[in-house]
Amino acid sequence: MQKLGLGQAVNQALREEMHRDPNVFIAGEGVGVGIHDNPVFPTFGLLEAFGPERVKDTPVSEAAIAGLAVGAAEAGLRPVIEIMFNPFFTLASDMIVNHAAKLRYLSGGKSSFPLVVRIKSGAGFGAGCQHSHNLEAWAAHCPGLKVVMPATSADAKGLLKSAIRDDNPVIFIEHMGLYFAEMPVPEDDYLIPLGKAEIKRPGKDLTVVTWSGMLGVAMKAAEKLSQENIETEIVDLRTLTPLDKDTILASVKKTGRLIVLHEATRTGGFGGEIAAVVMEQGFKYLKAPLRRVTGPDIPVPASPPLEKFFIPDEDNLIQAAREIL
Amino acid sequence: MQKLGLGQAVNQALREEMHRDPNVFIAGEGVGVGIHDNPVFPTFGLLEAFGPERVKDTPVSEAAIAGLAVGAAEAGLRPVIEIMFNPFFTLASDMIVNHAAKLRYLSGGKSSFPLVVRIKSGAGFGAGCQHSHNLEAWAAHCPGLKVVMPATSADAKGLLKSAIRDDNPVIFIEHMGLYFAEMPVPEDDYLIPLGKAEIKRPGKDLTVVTWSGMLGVAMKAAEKLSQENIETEIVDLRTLTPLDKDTILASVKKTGRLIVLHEATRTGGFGGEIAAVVMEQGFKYLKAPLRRVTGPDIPVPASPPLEKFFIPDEDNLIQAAREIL
Amino acid sequence: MEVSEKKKKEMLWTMILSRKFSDSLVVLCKTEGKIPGMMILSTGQEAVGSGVCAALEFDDVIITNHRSHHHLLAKGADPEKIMAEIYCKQTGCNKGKSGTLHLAVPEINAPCTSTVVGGSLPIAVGRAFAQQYRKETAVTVCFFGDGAADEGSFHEALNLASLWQLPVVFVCENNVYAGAQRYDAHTRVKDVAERAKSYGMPGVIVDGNHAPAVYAATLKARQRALDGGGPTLMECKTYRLRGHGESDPQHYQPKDEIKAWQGKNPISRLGKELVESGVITAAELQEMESKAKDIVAEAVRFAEESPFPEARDALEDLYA
Amino acid sequence: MEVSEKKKKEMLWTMILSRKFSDSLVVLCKTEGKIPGMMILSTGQEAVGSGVCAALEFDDVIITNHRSHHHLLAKGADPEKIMAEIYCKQTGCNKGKSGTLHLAVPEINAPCTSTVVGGSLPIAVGRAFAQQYRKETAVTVCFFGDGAADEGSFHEALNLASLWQLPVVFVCENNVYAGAQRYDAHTRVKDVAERAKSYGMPGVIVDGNHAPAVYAATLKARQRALDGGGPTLMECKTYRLRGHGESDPQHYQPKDEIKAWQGKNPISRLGKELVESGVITAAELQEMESKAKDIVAEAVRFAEESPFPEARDALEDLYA
Ligand SMILES: Cc1ncc(C[n+]2csc(CCOP(=O)(O)OP(=O)(O)O)c2C)c(N)n1
Ligand SMILES: Cc1ncc(C[n+]2csc(CCOP(=O)(O)OP(=O)(O)O)c2C)c(N)n1
Ligand SMILES: [Mg+2]
Ligand SMILES: [Mg+2]
Repeated sequence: MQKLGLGQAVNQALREEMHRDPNVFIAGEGVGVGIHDNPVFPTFGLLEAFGPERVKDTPVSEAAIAGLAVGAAEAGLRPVIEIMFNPFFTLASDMIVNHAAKLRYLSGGKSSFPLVVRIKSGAGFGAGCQHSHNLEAWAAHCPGLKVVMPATSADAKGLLKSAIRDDNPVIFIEHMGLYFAEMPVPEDDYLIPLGKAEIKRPGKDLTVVTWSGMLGVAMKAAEKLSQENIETEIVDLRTLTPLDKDTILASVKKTGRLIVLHEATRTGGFGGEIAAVVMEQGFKYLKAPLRRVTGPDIPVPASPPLEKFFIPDEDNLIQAAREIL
Repeated sequence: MQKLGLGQAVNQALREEMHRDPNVFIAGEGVGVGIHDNPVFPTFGLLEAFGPERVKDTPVSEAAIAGLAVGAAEAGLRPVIEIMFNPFFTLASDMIVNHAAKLRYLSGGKSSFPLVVRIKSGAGFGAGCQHSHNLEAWAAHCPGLKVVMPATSADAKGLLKSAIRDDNPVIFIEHMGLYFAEMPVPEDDYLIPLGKAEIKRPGKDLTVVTWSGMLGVAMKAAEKLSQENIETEIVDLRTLTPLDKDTILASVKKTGRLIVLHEATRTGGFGGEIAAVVMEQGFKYLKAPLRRVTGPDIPVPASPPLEKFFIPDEDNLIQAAREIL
Repeated sequence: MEVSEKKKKEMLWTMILSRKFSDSLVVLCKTEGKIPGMMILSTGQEAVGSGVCAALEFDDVIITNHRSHHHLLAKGADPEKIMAEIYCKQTGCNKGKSGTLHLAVPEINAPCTSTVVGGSLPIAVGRAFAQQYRKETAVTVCFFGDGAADEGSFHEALNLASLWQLPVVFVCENNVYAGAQRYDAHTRVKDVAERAKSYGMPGVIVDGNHAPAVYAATLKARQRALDGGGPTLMECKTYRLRGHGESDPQHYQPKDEIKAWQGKNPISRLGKELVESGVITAAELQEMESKAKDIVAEAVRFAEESPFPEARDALEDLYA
Repeated sequence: MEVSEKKKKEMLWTMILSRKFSDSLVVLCKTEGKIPGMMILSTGQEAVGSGVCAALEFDDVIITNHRSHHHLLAKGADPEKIMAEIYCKQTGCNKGKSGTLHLAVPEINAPCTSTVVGGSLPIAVGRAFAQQYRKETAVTVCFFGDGAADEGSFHEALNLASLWQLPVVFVCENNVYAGAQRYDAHTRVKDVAERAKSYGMPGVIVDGNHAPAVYAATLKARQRALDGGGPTLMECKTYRLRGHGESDPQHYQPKDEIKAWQGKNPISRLGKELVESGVITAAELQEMESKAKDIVAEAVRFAEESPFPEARDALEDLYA
């Protein structure tokens, strides 16, 4: 099977969908001619392949980019826009939250807004907190949106293709750390349904629910724990909303122990939602307290030792596991 | 004791603080001359009392209003700005989240940003989802901010005065439904520390954690449950961040049963955070599953029966209580 | 430009209908329990909706704002459906989800209303982009107020629309107030139209109380857009005769100012013109008035007799 | 305007220092493991930072953006402290919290940098408001790029600053590119300065590669602000000689364009002028260069020898 970084998998999904459906177009800052002339990035080569009518470089105007998507989607096009870094979601958030997410409801179901907002996200680049700020919990708190966060290149391809074909606004968050890791990706017209988590590793002693860049951390920790005969089941959410409660609950039923792992800061993070769902619907399965392993409640600092401290790692996860085993 | 609506209590706090400290000024859309010439609203009469130098009516420019506060606060002034309705927080969110909340950290602790963002919030006005959308969970997920949501007029006065004197950016969310309910308010220089919850009703059978407009619903339900000898303890958070975990945990330790009640939509709401904290630190106290009583995962609809369906009421709370008792 | 008699009559009619509609709401919204929410009316600004929409074809799209009734009625919205929506009834054009503030009428190509000030502009850019992308013979009109022209979204939208030469007409209804703030208390630019230069697009100032003038300017801007000449910023100078909303006592609006603008009433002005020039008779004018009254009364009856939606309908219509 | 010899020498000096600073970073940032994050340099644009800051007093405030090094050095930032911050060291001006992108140097009245494009503008409005509120004899300068002039925040900030006649000077560094996008690919307005009219404020176009011209224009704008005349929009025409950041291969920048602008190097231009007019000797110029080199080398040494912050220091400095 071909091996691709997550950005390349996104690129392939975009290419395939643009070939399939002339209503799909992409827009954003540098999605055509960008400052990186590098095939690891998601929109590489699309301008050459599809021309300037369908690959729209925009001014630095996040509200207009998002509004472009809202209006064009209402007309039946399928825009895929890019927000360069997650903190700039703020600037597009009125259009996305008050408009893309609400206008169908406000129309009484008459109009649809089939658009995708791709967001580059994640800490680990030394760029600091105005470039690194994981805000998936914001989008996941907005009815009307779907929120997708792939952790592998294959998932990225399959989920993005589904997102583009979905008739609702989908927030598709890419962890940039995954652009540089080559992973197998199916070559065909590969689709993964939105709203389905995947058990990325089966286990009986402990459930770790995670998503996006943290899957790798979970896998490494699980490997280590396995050497002590502790078998970790890893649930990769893939889609935050709609949330696949069944898969989470089935796993907790099996293991009785739950850790939620995410890179975003702890307080108010989406880990709380997982906790609440399990406490509501899986209380009787639980044998031990919950642990959340997350970024601390600080902005992402620039300095390498500080940033490393910010990002949850295997040791943090293993320590949390020991506390509840 | 004087009886005031929550807006009037806010008004009194603003007046007192503006008298006390010449660095305090207010700015926003219609905070001077507004479309309501009505003393129940928070900024009524302040222009007449303090003049146009300190009561600044602004254009409809939420980003500029928030930036005004950030820059002025850095200089040592104490701005209190108003966001007219909670959904428009989106338009100010870059300035608040990427700047007010982060710039002190980015300066290595050299600068401070003592500002208050007052936000009018809450459903119940038939205005629909572009005016009613409770987004406190967004602010509570942002390190660097404090989030205050008073449920009584007295708390509003005491907390706003503390917020204005706090050296950090504080998001102060007012439920407009409380503007019209007269409640006793201390006449003196009344201060309530940020970060302290209050037991608004003691009980031994069940803990309800709530805040803002939902306190009234909790109190009414508790009254009814009490007639069946079920004694509900009501924890009014008052401040979402920093969160008063001790008060929550002490209550759950006593009752063993927890309901979180908030008006915001369920998924990703701040109820998840309470669930996670209790599951992490109070697991052994719990005798029953959690219940969340919240707005459903939809935008706030305009039509009265639909909006009523959206807003949690006593019956929803009582039903949830019965499920876990 | 010579405006045809037919068009003039059409505009007079939609203005009259719109005014009757507003007038009835003035009373109804004060009747306890009838209509929930804020009531924002366009009394005095009817020439803008009527003049603009008279210049549009059915396929042309309008994106409107919180003060939308006159736009929608002029574009051809069914008075019963929108009245029922204003009443938040199940039979309303949006099944009660929207209420008066966010009326969405896709069936007449008025697919959304944004009550976020400035929200209509970026969406209009996207809608016009779709027209360009598909090479449609149609334009998008975006309505917004003078206050909205101070929002960042105005700036971003106009820049992008001009950059890509999108077929959009930005119609700023300068009614002298944004909420309680007079125009000159929210900006120092004398005319909003001046801002067009910042984006390399034409800016035109139009007498917003004269429907034929609005019509002519729109026709020109529309043709320019269809010819690939890109967007136009049209500033229609008009006046908000009532408060921002019906609960606004207008304490900040000088009484003589209101009075002066009442004298420039766009409806009596065009009505008089058409009667004096013999296009219609005084009797015909009266007939139009009474017909509009009947239509509005019928719409009110329809709305009042319609049921509210069921509570659990709230859960419908969110996801496709 | 006659610019004093002292000022000219001062500007030449801060430009030379700034260029040496950038030049060393060009190399250092490519040395594995030395400097984390993106490296964004102002090579070629030094006349803007130097010319503007030469016109300012210590109490005047600057708010800058992602391309900040030349602004900060010209305003008087300690090269060691900012170099150490660029290295993300504990001794950096922000203890490693900021890194190269958000340098905050309140001790020289450069209290914050926003790397959110357009973010500097509303904050500058607030800072200038404080100066007006306190009746200070000081102004705020806001630096931003041509790309930032398309953000909504630009529009809102300029409108508010003009409305309240705040003492702020908006300095747009038009370096022909916003990321990989040429100026004429992101807007249709010929000059950013033209946009000033939208807010009723003066807009001036300045040769951004000639420090004395920038200085003179700033002095005038500053005086106007101090006199209560409100803000000015100054567009400095310059050019980004290097890529957006150091990892940008500049594949989209025509080679001959770069070459042509290299010929307009603001440093050699002013250096030559001063030598030719006898203000300094060629030897003095050389001395300035080598002194700057030494200062930068010393700053690099300081940064390299400084320790990183401790991991748990990450938890400090968030709340007051
Ligand atoms: C983003 C945003 N801010 C504030 C408001 C509250 N608001 C509603 S209408 C209005 C005034 C708008 O003035 P203008 O654009 O001139 O339109 P007009 O009401 O005069 O038709 C304001 C401030 C809003 N709806 N949206
Ligand atoms: C809001 C926002 N959008 C996008 C970016 C990514 N970005 C960083 S610099 C830049 C280009 C800015 O161009 P300009 O304002 O001309 O400044 P220059 O880099 O040329 O100095 C972009 C798009 C950002 N930092 N902030
Ligand atoms: Mg107006
Ligand atoms: Mg530039």
